[in-house]
Amino acid sequence: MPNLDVFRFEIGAWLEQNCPPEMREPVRDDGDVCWGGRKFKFKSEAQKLWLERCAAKGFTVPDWPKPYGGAGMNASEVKILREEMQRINARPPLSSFGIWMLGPALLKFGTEEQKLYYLNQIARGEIRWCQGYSEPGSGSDLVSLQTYGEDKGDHWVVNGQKIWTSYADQADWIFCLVRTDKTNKYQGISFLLFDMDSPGVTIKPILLISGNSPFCETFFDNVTVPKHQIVGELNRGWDVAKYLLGHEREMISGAGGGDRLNTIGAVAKRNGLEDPLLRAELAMFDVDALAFSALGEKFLDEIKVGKAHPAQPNMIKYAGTELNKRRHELLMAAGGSAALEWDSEGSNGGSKARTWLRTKANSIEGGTSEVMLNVISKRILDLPGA
Amino acid sequence: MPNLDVFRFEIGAWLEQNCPPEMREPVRDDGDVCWGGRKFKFKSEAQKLWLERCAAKGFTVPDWPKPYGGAGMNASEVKILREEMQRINARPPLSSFGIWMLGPALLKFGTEEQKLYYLNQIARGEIRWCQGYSEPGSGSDLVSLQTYGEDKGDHWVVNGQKIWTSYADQADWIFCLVRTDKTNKYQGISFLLFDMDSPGVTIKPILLISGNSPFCETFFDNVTVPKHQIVGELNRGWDVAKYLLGHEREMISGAGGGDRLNTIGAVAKRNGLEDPLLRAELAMFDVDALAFSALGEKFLDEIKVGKAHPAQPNMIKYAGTELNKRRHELLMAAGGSAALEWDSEGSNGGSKARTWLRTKANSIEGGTSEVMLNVISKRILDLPGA
Amino acid sequence: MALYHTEDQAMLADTARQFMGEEGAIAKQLRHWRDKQSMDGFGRVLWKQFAELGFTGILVSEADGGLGMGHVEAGIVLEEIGRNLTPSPFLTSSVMAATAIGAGNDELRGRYLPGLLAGDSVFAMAIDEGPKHRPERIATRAERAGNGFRLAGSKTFVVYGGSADMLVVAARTAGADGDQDGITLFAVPKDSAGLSQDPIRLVDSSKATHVKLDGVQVYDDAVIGEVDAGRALLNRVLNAGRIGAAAESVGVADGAFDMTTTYLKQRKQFGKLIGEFQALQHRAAHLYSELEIARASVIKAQQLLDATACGKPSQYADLMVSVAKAKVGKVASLAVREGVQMHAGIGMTDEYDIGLYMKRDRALAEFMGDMYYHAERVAQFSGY
Amino acid sequence: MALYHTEDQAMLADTARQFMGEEGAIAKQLRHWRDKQSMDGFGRVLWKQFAELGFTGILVSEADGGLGMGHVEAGIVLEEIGRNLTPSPFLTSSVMAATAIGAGNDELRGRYLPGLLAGDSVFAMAIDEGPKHRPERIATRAERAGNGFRLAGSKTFVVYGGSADMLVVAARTAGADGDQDGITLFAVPKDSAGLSQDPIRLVDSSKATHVKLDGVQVYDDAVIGEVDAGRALLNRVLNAGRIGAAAESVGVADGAFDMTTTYLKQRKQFGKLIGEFQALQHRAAHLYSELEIARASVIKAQQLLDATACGKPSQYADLMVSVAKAKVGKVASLAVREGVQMHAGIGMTDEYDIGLYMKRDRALAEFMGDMYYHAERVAQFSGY
Repeated sequence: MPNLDVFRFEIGAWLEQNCPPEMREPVRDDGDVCWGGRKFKFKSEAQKLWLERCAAKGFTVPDWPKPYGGAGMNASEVKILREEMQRINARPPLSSFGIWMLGPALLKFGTEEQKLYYLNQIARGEIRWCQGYSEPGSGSDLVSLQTYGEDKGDHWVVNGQKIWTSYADQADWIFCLVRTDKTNKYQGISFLLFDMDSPGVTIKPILLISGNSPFCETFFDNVTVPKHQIVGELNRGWDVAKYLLGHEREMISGAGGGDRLNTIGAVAKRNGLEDPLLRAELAMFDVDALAFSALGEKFLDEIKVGKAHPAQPNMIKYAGTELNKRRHELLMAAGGSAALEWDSEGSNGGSKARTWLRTKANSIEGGTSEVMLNVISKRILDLPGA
Repeated sequence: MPNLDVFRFEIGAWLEQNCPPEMREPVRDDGDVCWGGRKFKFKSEAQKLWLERCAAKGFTVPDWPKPYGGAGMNASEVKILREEMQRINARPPLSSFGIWMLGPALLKFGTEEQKLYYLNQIARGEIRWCQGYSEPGSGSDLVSLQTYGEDKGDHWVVNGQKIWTSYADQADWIFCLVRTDKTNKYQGISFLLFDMDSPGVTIKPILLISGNSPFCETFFDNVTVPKHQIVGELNRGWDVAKYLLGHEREMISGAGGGDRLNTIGAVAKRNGLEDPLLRAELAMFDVDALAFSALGEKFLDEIKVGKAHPAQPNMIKYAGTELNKRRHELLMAAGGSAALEWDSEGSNGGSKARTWLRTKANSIEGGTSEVMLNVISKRILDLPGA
Repeated sequence: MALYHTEDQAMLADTARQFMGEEGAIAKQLRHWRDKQSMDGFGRVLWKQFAELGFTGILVSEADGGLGMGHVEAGIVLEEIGRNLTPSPFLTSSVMAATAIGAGNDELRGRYLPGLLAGDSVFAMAIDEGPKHRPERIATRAERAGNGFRLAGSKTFVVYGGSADMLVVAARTAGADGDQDGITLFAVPKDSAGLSQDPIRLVDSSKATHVKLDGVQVYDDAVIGEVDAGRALLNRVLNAGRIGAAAESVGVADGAFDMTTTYLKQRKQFGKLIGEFQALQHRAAHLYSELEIARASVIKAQQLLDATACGKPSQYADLMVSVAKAKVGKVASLAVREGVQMHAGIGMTDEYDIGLYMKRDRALAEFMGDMYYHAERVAQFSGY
Repeated sequence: MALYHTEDQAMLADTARQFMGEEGAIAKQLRHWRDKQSMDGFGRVLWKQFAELGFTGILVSEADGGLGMGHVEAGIVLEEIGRNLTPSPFLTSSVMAATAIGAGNDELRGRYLPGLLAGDSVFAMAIDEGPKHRPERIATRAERAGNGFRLAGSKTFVVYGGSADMLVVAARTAGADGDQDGITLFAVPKDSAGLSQDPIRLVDSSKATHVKLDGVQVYDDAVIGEVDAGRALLNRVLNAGRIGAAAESVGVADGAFDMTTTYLKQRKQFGKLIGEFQALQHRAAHLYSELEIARASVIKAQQLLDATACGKPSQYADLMVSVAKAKVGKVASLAVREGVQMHAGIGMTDEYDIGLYMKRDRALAEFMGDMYYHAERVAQFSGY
């Protein structure tokens, strides 16, 4: 494929010329990640420049069509872009729920106006999105949600409460499941978009066991949402949400992969690894992690050609998140008492312990492991009554 | 307690004088176990003598009352007898389902006539018993059983089929659950005793994956059972069966205990143990096994003073059988290709592999692990709907 | 000895359970001192109450004014501490340091035990020297100097070191790092010149320090037990700390398990109580079984230690201490992980207590050797 | 290379699945030969059919009359063999021995490959020397003698050794037991003087032997590859055997899993299909996930081996082969254990096939190194 070789050369050359040296350093903490949005403070001029340059080329969403802010690349081209970025250690120019979750749903369910309007802003990192799914009392059980949008002709008036809204305090807009028909449990929910600065929206961060607050409680008190801000059909928001959850599960599941050059045992070794039984556990883990990374690769290959079972992301999400939890249990054990430090000189703000605690949410957010196993039982194994 | 010291001295002296030297050798295979019964062939004169001497003293069932063939010992005395027998490595004079299972049920539910008649024969090893509970189609679900006893005035006529009847082909009598009321699922089952030589009883051994046939299918075709051969009340056989299952679970659960002087790692070491990761697994297993043996000890202590939860045997059965299966998985791994031998010189008739396969039944017979977990959920944890 | 509590022990358990459930409750102690960012990390008033109830004297001989009880009784208190996540220096002072000091001469015991018994003093243990527990190798050196010794080295994970009046330091007076012999225990007052401590708050909000010993001069009267022959005493102290930590972990696991089964009976999803879901029932039942086994291993080890307390060391007791610490380490970790997962979202919030159990479990798992360390010892004791 | 089968590979899979499902079915092969107490333990007619379908030539180069395919294709056949528990010398002869012989000179290839391709010959591998797989240490010696070598030593777990026309023997021509260098592979005809075999039936009803080499004289033409420098070739042969056994295990696990999920949909207890019980559903779903991961690791390793087949050895390929063998070992064992447990009573009977899967899994797990051996290699490759 000579064309792809030329393409690789061109991409490589562009990256060399345009990626600032500071953006080729490893990401050290969350401040190094560019999340975009109205409230985002760039950490450096280089971070801002890198986003702008990539957005101008469509490289923040390379597989999206050009009219929507993408570069219109096919799967092979995207892979080359990714490989070339890895080669020079370039940081991702933009991380965003808009790209990972809402974007794919809009591409599938949005109107042409919505696509042009929202996708371009997402691609340029101008809107940061949060997700309004869970409610108190309905964690895994999304269809029981209560937040209600009353029909007022050209708009809805939304009242209710969401929980586990990721970074709601930093988000500009929300994509939100709202009940629009109280008589139909499954087909009475719509998928609405609205501005978090709308009157009546209140946000309260939730303090987590990790000491951070990545999630919020979000309250809606007579929030007005114009009718054109619905995605998909009225009362069929569940279809959009399920499609989007699939993407979320793929994303979260990515966390479990093993890096073949950097097995957990090799990491632990750097701090000394004298317990033979801990070493044994690490080796057993590395087998699982390396095998899982082959699964991840296989899944990406299969999905490109439509060979993957549509429920496969649930399996990957389950296995990947459980693996990641185990990884951090073992890293804590390998770190010993030093990893217990929460607040001390030299513990980098207790980062090991906080990360460990953070991973416990992996198997809860985006569908619990139990729900994933239910889905596998039903949709893949076709077990009775599942 | 000076009395007990005297008691210990007397017991010790009797054992020294009466236990033949051949009966102080370790049990090497099932032929060395004395099961008693009409069909039993003693392997040696010493085996026969040892049974007769112990039976005469009531030592085959030391805690049973003297009129029923026991020695009327209290718990402390039984413990001393056991310890003294262990001290000289004496083999148990008699092993029998009559002692472990039916006996305790008869002591609780039997009439005085039944006790005098059956218990004495059990104590002397004259009747070998088998258990007729499971039926095809009702494995864990005992209440769905179909074998039916039709009331004919002074006797029942029993028709039906049992499965998993342990050693039915070697047994003299059966204790059997039989439906005597078709209108009441739970309270329509009676607990009957009858002779396996009765006309209409047919026995067909089941070949197992281990290559042995410890279980049979048993067919009843118009078998006559006199009315006085019922244990407990009519249609309340379930109470007797449940009581007896508790004893069976205790017995099976005993299999999982770890011997502190003989950890599995120490056993494996004798054949060389060069894989550090296998060694690690053995160490983790030995922790579990040694901790489990503490539980067994604690349970026996507690049961003596009525402190144990009545459903605790289910837990011990679950944990002990799962542990024993794991033990033999590890022994197979430690044994390597030599343990795979089924039929060869030097593999002792494939005993390692056959024993390994045999252990797989531990978590099925006497109530599956799944049923044990259900019982714990319901009776100990009081979980809803369990 | 039967493997359950005697009547006296059952009474002590009732007292401890009631006291800790009221005075030592999570909101009253752990959250209170944590949110205050307290320097001690525990309450001095509560510590006095421990003394008033006699808890501080459980492992102190009656001749020295204590109760002369054993590890079973200390474990009873620790289990309630674990259940309520009550921060206190009980384990380090009243269990480990008391075991060490109890082996000292009359003068040393007279110097330290009254303060301990009265709940006025706090003692800390300076044993570990790296991130993992490895007391077979001690590099901190104490060299003869003047009328005593000069100590040099560094110690890690010194729990409540910052609040302690005195630190029990394991140091090498002879031989090389890995030698069995040549160990001596020292009672080093907190304000000794050359002793410095870096304060740390741990994941469970307890406090610890890194200790530097930069030529700390102590006199002969600081020696606890015999010079060069302190390994046996150190092992007794370690056994006390290990089985104590295991007992506390049983309480932690039990507390987490109780919270979780309660939640299973309250929380509804998909129109059912989540405790009705058989997959969760079986996981809960399995966890229950494991907890019972862990609990049995702890009381077995406690009784063995008590049976040999002042006599010769018993390898069976050593073995069962490691079995118990390893088993509890494994099971308590399962209990808190299942606890958080079954609580799902709210389990991740600081507002709910289940996450606090997970944090405390992690610190206890590491304290005095984790399951890998102790399972390794089991293998070595068994000759493989 | 995408991690799924190409169209050609998918066609091969269809052929293999249909053929093995019909001709290689359990009742027709495994049970038949087992119940006959057959000396071979497999069917010679079936072996000819393997040849007719070209299976025997998958790893033989086109120049030598084979198909010149790779480990992915060999794995496709092996997976179907596993699913049907079909006894055959395919893994030892057509995968391992073929890899060895393929590296021999023209004369040697000409001597052995036609018989292999035609399904007339059977070859066996004599590598292990003790109950555990440990090919880093080879003690069997081959000393220069006359126009060749004299072999002395013993070999274990020589699968189908009794049926083999020739044994590929790994022996030491120089150095000490644990040396990397000094290994040579020899093609030793079955009827060589001094070669004796003790026959064994294994738990899975397959046949193997213990081999004694008591001064067996071979000539220079028995050497496969280079003298003293056979380690690299041996590693290629081992990789072929390991990934082959892993592929077969995936088939075994898959077969057991299919039987089990089918049973879950048929068997009733307590008035419900047992597949309705959530606890069993979750265990089945977990097992499914693990199986998918194991399968992915196998195809990844196969592709890496094929990419480096005739070129330089790749440590990444070696690593992934061990990852796959270890992962499959773990998962297939879980699959057969869950299979037997979920079948409950009937799972214990010889009449039902699920127990046969458990037996075959056990033998495959041991063959060419178990999960402990391979996880250890993963650790060593990773530098810890």
